[in-house]
Formats: sequence, structure tokens, C-alpha cells
Amino acid sequence: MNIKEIKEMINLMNENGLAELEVEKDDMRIRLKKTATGFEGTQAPIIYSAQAPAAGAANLQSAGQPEEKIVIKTVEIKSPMVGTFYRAPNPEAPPYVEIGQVIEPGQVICIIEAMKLMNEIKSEIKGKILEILVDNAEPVEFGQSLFLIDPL
Amino acid sequence: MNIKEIKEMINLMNENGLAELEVEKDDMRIRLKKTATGFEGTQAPIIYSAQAPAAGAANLQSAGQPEEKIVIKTVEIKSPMVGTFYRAPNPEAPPYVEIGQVIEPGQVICIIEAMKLMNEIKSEIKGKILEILVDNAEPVEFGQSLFLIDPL
Amino acid sequence: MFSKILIANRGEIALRIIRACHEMGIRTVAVYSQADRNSLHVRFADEAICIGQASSTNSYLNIPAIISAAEITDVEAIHPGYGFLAENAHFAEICQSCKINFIGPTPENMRLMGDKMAARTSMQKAGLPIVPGSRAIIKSKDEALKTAKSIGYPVIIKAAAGGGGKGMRICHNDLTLVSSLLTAQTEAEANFGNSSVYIEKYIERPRHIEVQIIADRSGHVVQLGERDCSIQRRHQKLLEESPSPAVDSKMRRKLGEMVLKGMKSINYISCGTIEFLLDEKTGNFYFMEMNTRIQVEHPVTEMVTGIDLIKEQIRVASGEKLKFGQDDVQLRGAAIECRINAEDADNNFMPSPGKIETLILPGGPNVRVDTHIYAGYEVPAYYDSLVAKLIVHGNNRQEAIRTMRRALSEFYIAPIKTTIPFHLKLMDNPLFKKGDISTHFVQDLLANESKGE
Amino acid sequence: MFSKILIANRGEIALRIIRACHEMGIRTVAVYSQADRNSLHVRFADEAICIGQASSTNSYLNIPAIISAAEITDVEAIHPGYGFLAENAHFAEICQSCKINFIGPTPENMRLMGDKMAARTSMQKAGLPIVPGSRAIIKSKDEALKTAKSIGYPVIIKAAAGGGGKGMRICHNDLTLVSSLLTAQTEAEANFGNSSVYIEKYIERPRHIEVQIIADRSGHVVQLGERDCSIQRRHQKLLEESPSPAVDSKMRRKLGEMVLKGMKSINYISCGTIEFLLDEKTGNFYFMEMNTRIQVEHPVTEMVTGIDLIKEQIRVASGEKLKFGQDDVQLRGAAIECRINAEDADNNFMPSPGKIETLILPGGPNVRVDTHIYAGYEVPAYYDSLVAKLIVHGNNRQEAIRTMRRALSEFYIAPIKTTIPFHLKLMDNPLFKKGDISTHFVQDLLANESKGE
Repeated sequence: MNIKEIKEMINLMNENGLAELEVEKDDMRIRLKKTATGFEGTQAPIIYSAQAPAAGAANLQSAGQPEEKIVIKTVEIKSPMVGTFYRAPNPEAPPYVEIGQVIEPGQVICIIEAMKLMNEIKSEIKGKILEILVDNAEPVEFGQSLFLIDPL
Repeated sequence: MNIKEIKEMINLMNENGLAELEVEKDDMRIRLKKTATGFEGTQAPIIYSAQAPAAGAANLQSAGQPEEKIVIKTVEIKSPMVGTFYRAPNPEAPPYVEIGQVIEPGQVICIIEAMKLMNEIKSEIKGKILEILVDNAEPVEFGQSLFLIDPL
Repeated sequence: MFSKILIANRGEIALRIIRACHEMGIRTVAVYSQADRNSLHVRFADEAICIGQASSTNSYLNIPAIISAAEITDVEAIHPGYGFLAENAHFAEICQSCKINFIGPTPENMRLMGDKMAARTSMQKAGLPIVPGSRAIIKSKDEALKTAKSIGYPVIIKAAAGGGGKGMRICHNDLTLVSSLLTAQTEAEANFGNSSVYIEKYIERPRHIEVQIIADRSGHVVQLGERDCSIQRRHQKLLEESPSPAVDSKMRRKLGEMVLKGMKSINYISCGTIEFLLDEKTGNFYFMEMNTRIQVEHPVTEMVTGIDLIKEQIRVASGEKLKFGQDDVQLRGAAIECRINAEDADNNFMPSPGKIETLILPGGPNVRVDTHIYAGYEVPAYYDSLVAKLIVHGNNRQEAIRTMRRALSEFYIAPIKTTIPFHLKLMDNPLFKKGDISTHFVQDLLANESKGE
Repeated sequence: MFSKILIANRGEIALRIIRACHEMGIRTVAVYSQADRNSLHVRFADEAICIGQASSTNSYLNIPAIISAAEITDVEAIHPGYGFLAENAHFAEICQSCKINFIGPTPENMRLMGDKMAARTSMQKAGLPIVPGSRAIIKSKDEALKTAKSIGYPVIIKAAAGGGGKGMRICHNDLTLVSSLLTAQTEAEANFGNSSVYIEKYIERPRHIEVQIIADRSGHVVQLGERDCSIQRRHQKLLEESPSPAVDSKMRRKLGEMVLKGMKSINYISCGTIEFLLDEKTGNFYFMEMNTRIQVEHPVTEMVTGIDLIKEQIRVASGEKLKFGQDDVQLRGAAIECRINAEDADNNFMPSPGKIETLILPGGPNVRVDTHIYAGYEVPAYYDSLVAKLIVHGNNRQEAIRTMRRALSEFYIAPIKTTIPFHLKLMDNPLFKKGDISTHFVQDLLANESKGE
């Protein structure tokens, strides 16, 4: 371990905007930390904002003995466009899908209306619907999470 | 692992705005941490600015096995006032002190002229003069380092 | 007046429009790409909607996404800002058909002025001088030589559908003319899918002079004086000022009258800018083209007239009449705008996106800053490199230059590179201080510097 | 004109002076305490010298350190800014004796106007109305009762050497008068080392109106209209505006004439502010005191007059004559300044120093920001809590209020607490919007709020 190697690590940090870098190798340990700057604690008044927390929940895992890891993996189906979210083809019809239901790839799961056009949204995966994250007839923005799926 | 390498690490930190740098290697560990100040990497146009780097280097020390500590300890004598620095009582007289000389507490080591008054500056410690950091008849600001002392 | 509008843009101009709306009591909806989630226009708007991925085509140029964002937020009007969809007549028509007010000219205005040849013809009809040359497309060598002979060398070959200097060729004699004709046509075909070119007189050291106008729906047109935008590099403006040091009150009156005639002849509505080439040798000016949008450099006109162009643009779009006449417009002092781009001026103006770690904005008297950046903001690589507009006002040009120099010296952005050092050099340049500039000024300056090295 | 001056101050006013000097081509020397090493005035000045430890007494009030800093940097003049040594006649004299030009009034001016009683007497001689009351010190109960009877209740007891509301007592009848007299004298003794008090008529809901003047060494005095500083808490101004909604052109002329008479009578030189109490019920105004310095709120006058007060102050100090006369001064539109202090308005305005992690400054048209803070700056606990001045201009007061509201809504400082939320509430307050305010306004507002809870 010499200065040259530390320099390389710092370059890595700069190039990749790392805040901290810690290396532990047989009988040696290196820890680098950068002074932070930025936007902590401030909140933009985003209305229809995407469910960031859900994204976080997407791969929760309980720490502990490495050999006995428990991992929950959920997938979100996100809105491919800005528009209005509908659970059914028309007010009289029943919803395309319900919580607990298992959906197949290619199955229509909702409609998003944009510029007077009804766009059928199809699932790309097979899985069980854990949650429907938007109410019927609610506006949605691009990338907003619509369904929480437990893939099968 | 020697002082030169530590100095290099400090330079790395300054150049790359690192807050902390920690190296652990077989039976020896070095940890450097900066007190965050306003502008990493920016320079205020301070003219008579105090010797900050020297201050930084003043008491570095590597932790680790107590029996094999490396410790450098130097002390700076700083200017107690704004004014003009003189090494001798008058242009004809010899300087109060020279590099390498050992000074005693209470010994006059220079004069600082402020508002037409000649203020004798006395040493508060016993030690060997390693460096004289200001040239004769140079202006100095409050807190500016004048002498680098190896205390005895 | 509108109660809620959507701003189909980003960056400083989105902020500028939100500011005007806030002061007018109009609610605002921002749209943003996934790359702009932490942008100030998202923060300052009353509502904000993500309309697509980072790339402009998926977001700020994505008409369906913007229209349906307008529908779900139930706005009465859309302000396009500049760039993106601002001069897209098709988008303006879609807004109309969706019963959304497009804050800008009519689609007809945009179509007519979007076609350089048609614009030139219509303005010439209205009595505006145009650069001597063929209005017709040049098809053959002989046509080219004939035209060149009649107007005299040097001449320039331009793409009919062109812009931004692409497909342009300057020729000083028959030989270069013949050889350049084909190249120009090929370039035109390649760049604009249309090989039509025309030939006109080439003016050696022209100044770029443009006149700002605002017109309401009841036929009132007012011109707000000229801007001098001669400081440009590769046809990209870097600095703009008003008034122009090269325009005296007599020429200003003449320019103004011509512009009013031209605008009335096409029943123009909303803000617009009529660009002229000024030949300082002869004092002749020639109509070049018209921009049917609010422009980046509109603040220098606001500083000298005291008129808020964005507010007026919104008012006339809502059907209100202009509250001021031509006689109410008075030019006070001088104003300069420096475009602060995330570009490395010492390195061929290479774009320099990235995170802003340290930021110090200039302040104090007679300084205006229009910017969307803040310490911690990441300048995305997807969009244009303008990060701030620094505008100053002075009792005269000399004062304005001194204030600009002072403000630039305070302005600190790190670690990304910006055009601040370039502008600082400019403020100390003797020729610029004298006002002795042309559209070639920057290119000559840079050439001399590189020679110097 | 000077070629180099030292600025014996810190924070935004030090910046303000450096900016003026930069534009005038004057080199600047900043002085700073060890707590201000990373301050912008250190960064923006041509030279900077550390003069002592954090505490003001060791640094910005340390006369020997400042004088020898001036000597080693060889400056021709010292600008004291406001606060610290700005109204210290002794310091002005030392500057004189060291052949350094003190940018301000003469020591005589400062001494005379520094003594409230003497100031009152001299201005009354010059014909300015003063609040009815005893000019003489009240020594006995009987004197107090006699005076009170002659001017009528309510009356107020004030410390002759006082200021900042300390040692003041309002009395509505003989009983409270007698009981308050001793308390007032004791407080005066405790606060100012001088137990002298006097009695005057108490005005129920006064407005704080002050007139800005500038005078050169050759006897030319010009007044630049009034400022309304009625929005204050515990005699600390929070918001200032010009013109005052309570002053019409007739009263403005009358105030102006009086002020000019007063200033000529004492041969005043440099910038100064004459403070009046305005009794809206009667329309009477009364001379209160004079500030012999540039003031925090000077920018609102700059915004409506277009005159740069700091530059003019430096010019007259260097011996130049004023380049404008009274007739050249015209008030354009309305200007408002909000003082942004590092104080928690929701928590009894408790100081809130500390590091600024996130900062977004307002910008756009008609907004001026004078501040020394930046993201990453640490607001020290040693000095006053002013971190920024937000100034706006509008064609009228309503416009200015809307612009201020807009700018305040953009202004973001975290995590330290500031007065921004307080000012935002103020902009929506119906009474403030009507201009129906007095020096009691804030205290009543806060009282109602706490009742509300």
C-alpha cells in the first residue's frame, strides 16, 4: 500500500462522486471520506410525485448471519406516460385486476388516458398484485408507480 | 511510513477536498481529519496571510503501538498585534536572535512597530529557533507566525 | 387573465416565467424530465409533473406528454419559453385544438416567419431593406455567376432552410463561387434535407442589431428599441447590450418605424424580435430574420425600458390590450447581459457539466441574476449549457461595463468551468470598451489569443 | 479621488463599500477578526488583514489595530460603514491626526449630533419642530409634574444619554409619573452611567420617518426623500420603505426644506439621516435625532433615486462637489427592504447562528440582494444577526410588495433560522398592505399571534 494507490482511490471517488471509500485487505485498512455539500433537508413541492419510499422497499433485507439472509423482492409497474389512471375500460365494467390476483405477462392491468386516447397498459411480468398505488381516475405522471407486484 | 508520506497525504487531502484519511497497515495506523472550512480549493486574496500549512503540520501524530510512536512537536510564536516586524532594536544593532539560537522565557526576540510605538515581543517558552518566518521590516497581521521553535 | 398556466420549459427561463406569474397571481405548473427532479423550476412552481426521461425528445419536446400534463392539471395556457417548442407552429395548433392558450404568436405568424425566404419577401414588401441578392433559389452555375456579377463580390451562399451558419459559403470570385455552390447544396441537403440555396451580398464586418417588439390582439404594436448582439461565437450569442453603441437616435427612429410597418403588415401578435445586419461602413441595415418568441437576452431591454416583457406577453396572450403606447417607451441608461455557460472558454468552449460544489452569486446595486443553479446542483449534460444570465444597468455604457466587471469578479462557480473568465477579459478589452465590435469580434479575439500562445 | 481605502467593518456593508470602490477604481483593504477568515469581504478586497480575535473589542472596535493596519497598507482613507466605530468622534479625530481621511462627517458634527439634548436644541434653533416637553433635565418630582401638566398626558420619561428604548417610561397620570421617575433615573444610571432624564409628550401611534441627506464640503446639501421605518421590534428596524405611504408631496417638501435648513445650520458634511416621529392623527412631525453615518436601509433610497449613496459619500469625503442639485433628484416608484436576520421569529427572535448548508438566493427582475453569506458559510455568534438585505423596486408600493413576496418565497437558508417567514407573513398582512402601520405594529402583531395560540 502506497501513496500512488491512495491517489488512484481518490480519483475513483472523484470520477464516481463517492462520499466515502473504505478498503480492508488482509492486515490493512484504508478509509477515505469527502466533505459533503448539497440539498439535504429541502423538499421540492412536487405533487403527483413518484413513490420514492416504495422504490426503497423494493429490496429490503434483514442483516444478520450471511448464510441465513431473508430477502423480499417486489417489483413496481410504473406509468409509461402522463395521463389519467383508470382501473376499468368503462365506468360500468369491473376493474381489470384486484389486489391478490395473479397476473400474466401481456395481461391488460389498467388504462391511462392521454390526449383523449385510452392506452391499455399491459404487464410485462407474471406475479401477484400486492398493492394498487393509485386510485381510479387519478392523474399520474411519467414514471409514477402504479402497482406493487410480487413476481412469481 | 514517515513524515514525508504524511505530508503527501495532507497534500492529497487538500487537493481533493478530503475530510478524513485513515490508513491502517500491519501494526501502525494513521488517521487525518480536517475541520471543514468554507472553501475547499478556493483562494481568498489574503496578502499577509498566516502560515496555515505549518500550523497543520505542527502536531501530527500516528497512533498505534504506544512503544513506537512518531511525534514531531514544534511551536510557533505568533504576532500579538498588527504592525511592522523588526529583528533588531535599530538598523545598526545586531538582530535579537538568529536561527539555531536557544531562547529563554522572557527574552526579547523581535520588535513590532504599531502606531509609531516600538513593542518588544518576548518569548514565553524555552526553545531552539528552527525558522524565522518573516523578513525584517515586513508588515505582519494579528496572529501571523513569526518564529518556528523546537521547545526544550 | 389566466388563473393557471403550464410552463413547457426548464432552467432559468422557466424560473423567469414562474416569477412573473407569481407576481401576477397566476398559479404555475412546471413540467420536468427525470434529469431535472432537483431543478429550481420544480421547486418554485405551485405544481410539478414529470413528463419523461432526460433526453429532450422524451420530455421537453414530447408534445403528447406536455399536452396531457396540461390536461390533468387543467391549465388555461402554456408558456413555451425559448428553444424546445417555442417556435413550433404545429405545437401551437395542437394547443389551439385542445382549447389551451399558446402564449406566443399565431401559428400563421410562426409559419410565415419560420420560412426565411417567405419572411424576407413579406418584410421587403412592407418596405424593409434586405441584403442585395437573389430572392430566388439558385439552380445553376450560370444563375449563380449572373447574380454575383449583379451584386458584386464578396457574396455568400446560404441554405434556404438553413440556420446557425450551416451550409454557408463566402465567395470572393467566380472561381470560389462555382466550386462552393455544390458543396453548399450538399451541406444544405445533409443538414436540412433540402438542397435549395440562395446567394446574397456578403457584408464584411456586420453588427447584429435586433429590435424588440410587443403587439396585442387589437393591432397595437410597440417597439422597445434595439439590442446589439454582435458578441457571438459560431453564431451563438455570448453578450448582449441595449442600446447599441452603433445606433444613433436617427437610425433608431428609422429602424423602429420600419419594424412597426413590418409587424402591422403581417398582423403579428405577442413578443418578437426582428434581426438586422448593420453595415457600419455605409450605415445601411438589412432585415435578416425574425424570432417569434421571447429571447434569452430580453432582460437588457427590460432594464432600459422598465417594462416586464414576460408579464406583457402573458397579458396580451390573455387578450388584454397594451397599457402603454410608443410614446410612453423611454430608454434609460445602458444594460449589458453576459451569458454564463458551463463551458471551458480556455478549451474551445467545451461543455463542462457536473456538480456545483461552491457557488458565490454577485449582488449589490444595479445587478440582476437570472439563474436556476445553486450550490449542490448538478448541471445535466442533456441540455444547453446556459447556467446563469448576469445583467447589469448603468447610467451609460461605461458605467454598465464597470459594474459588469465588478459583478463578474464576485461570481464564483466551482469546480465546473464557465464563461466567467472569458467575459472578464472582454470587460478589459479596449475595442469592446470603445464599442468597436462586429459579429467577427470574438473569432478574431480567440484567433489572436491562440497566436499569442 | 482616493486610490486606496481601508474598510473598518465586516459583513454586507463591507461588501457594499468594496463594490462601490471596485466600480470607482479604488483599491480596497479589508480588516477581519479571526472569526471572519472565510468571510466574503476578505475574499473580495484587494488586500485583507487580520486585526484581532473574534470579539469586536479585540477587532472591529480595536482602534490601534485598525490604524496600524491602515498604516502598513498605506491607505488614504478609512470607511467605517455602520455600527462599530462609525459614530465614534474620537476615532475620527485619531484618523485626522494620522493624516487618514475619515469617510464621514467632521468630529464636531458627530459630537454635536451624538448628544441627543444638544442635537435637539440645535435643530430647534434651526426651526425644526420637536416633541413638546422639557428640554431641561428633570431633577425633582415637582419639575416633572409641572412639565406634565403643561404638555398634557400621556408623557414619556427618557434618559438623556439613552437610546434603544432603555430607561424609557410612559405615564398617563401624576401617580404613574411620580412612581416612574425614580425607576427611569435608576435605569438610566445603570444603562448609561448617567441618571439624567427628561420628559416629553408621548405620541400614541407614531410612524418612524427619516430623511436621507448628502452634503459636500462646499456647503451643498441635497435631501433624497424619506424612508418609513415604522416596522420595528424593540426599536430594531425589520423593514424599511421609500417613499412613506403616510407622506404626501406637500409634507415631503416641508420635511425637505426643514432638513436642509437644519443641516446648513451645523455645516454638516457627508451622508446623514434625520429621524422624525410622525403623528398621523395630527399630521405633525417632530425631530427625534440624527444618525451621522450611512445606514443599513440606504438601498431603498438608492432604488427610488437612482443615486449610489456610498459612491457619493466617498466622493464628497475626497473633497469633490456633488454633481447633482436638489432639482435633479426625482423619486421613481417604490422600494422596500427586508432585513433577513439569523433569528428565529417563531421563538422570540432568538439568535440562530451556525453553518449554512443550503442557500438559494432570490433573483430575477427588480430584486437586489446585499449579503455576505454563501452555502458553506458559518454565521458567527459574535456579531449582529443581519445575514442579508433583500431589496425590491416596483412602479408603486403594491407592485413592490408583490415582488417582495415573490422574492421571499424563493429565498431559502438552512438549517439556521431566519426572519424570512416573518417577512412573508408581513407581505400578506392586510394592514401592512394598506400602509396602515406604526412603530407599535410589530409588537401588536406578535401579541395577537401569541393570543391566537
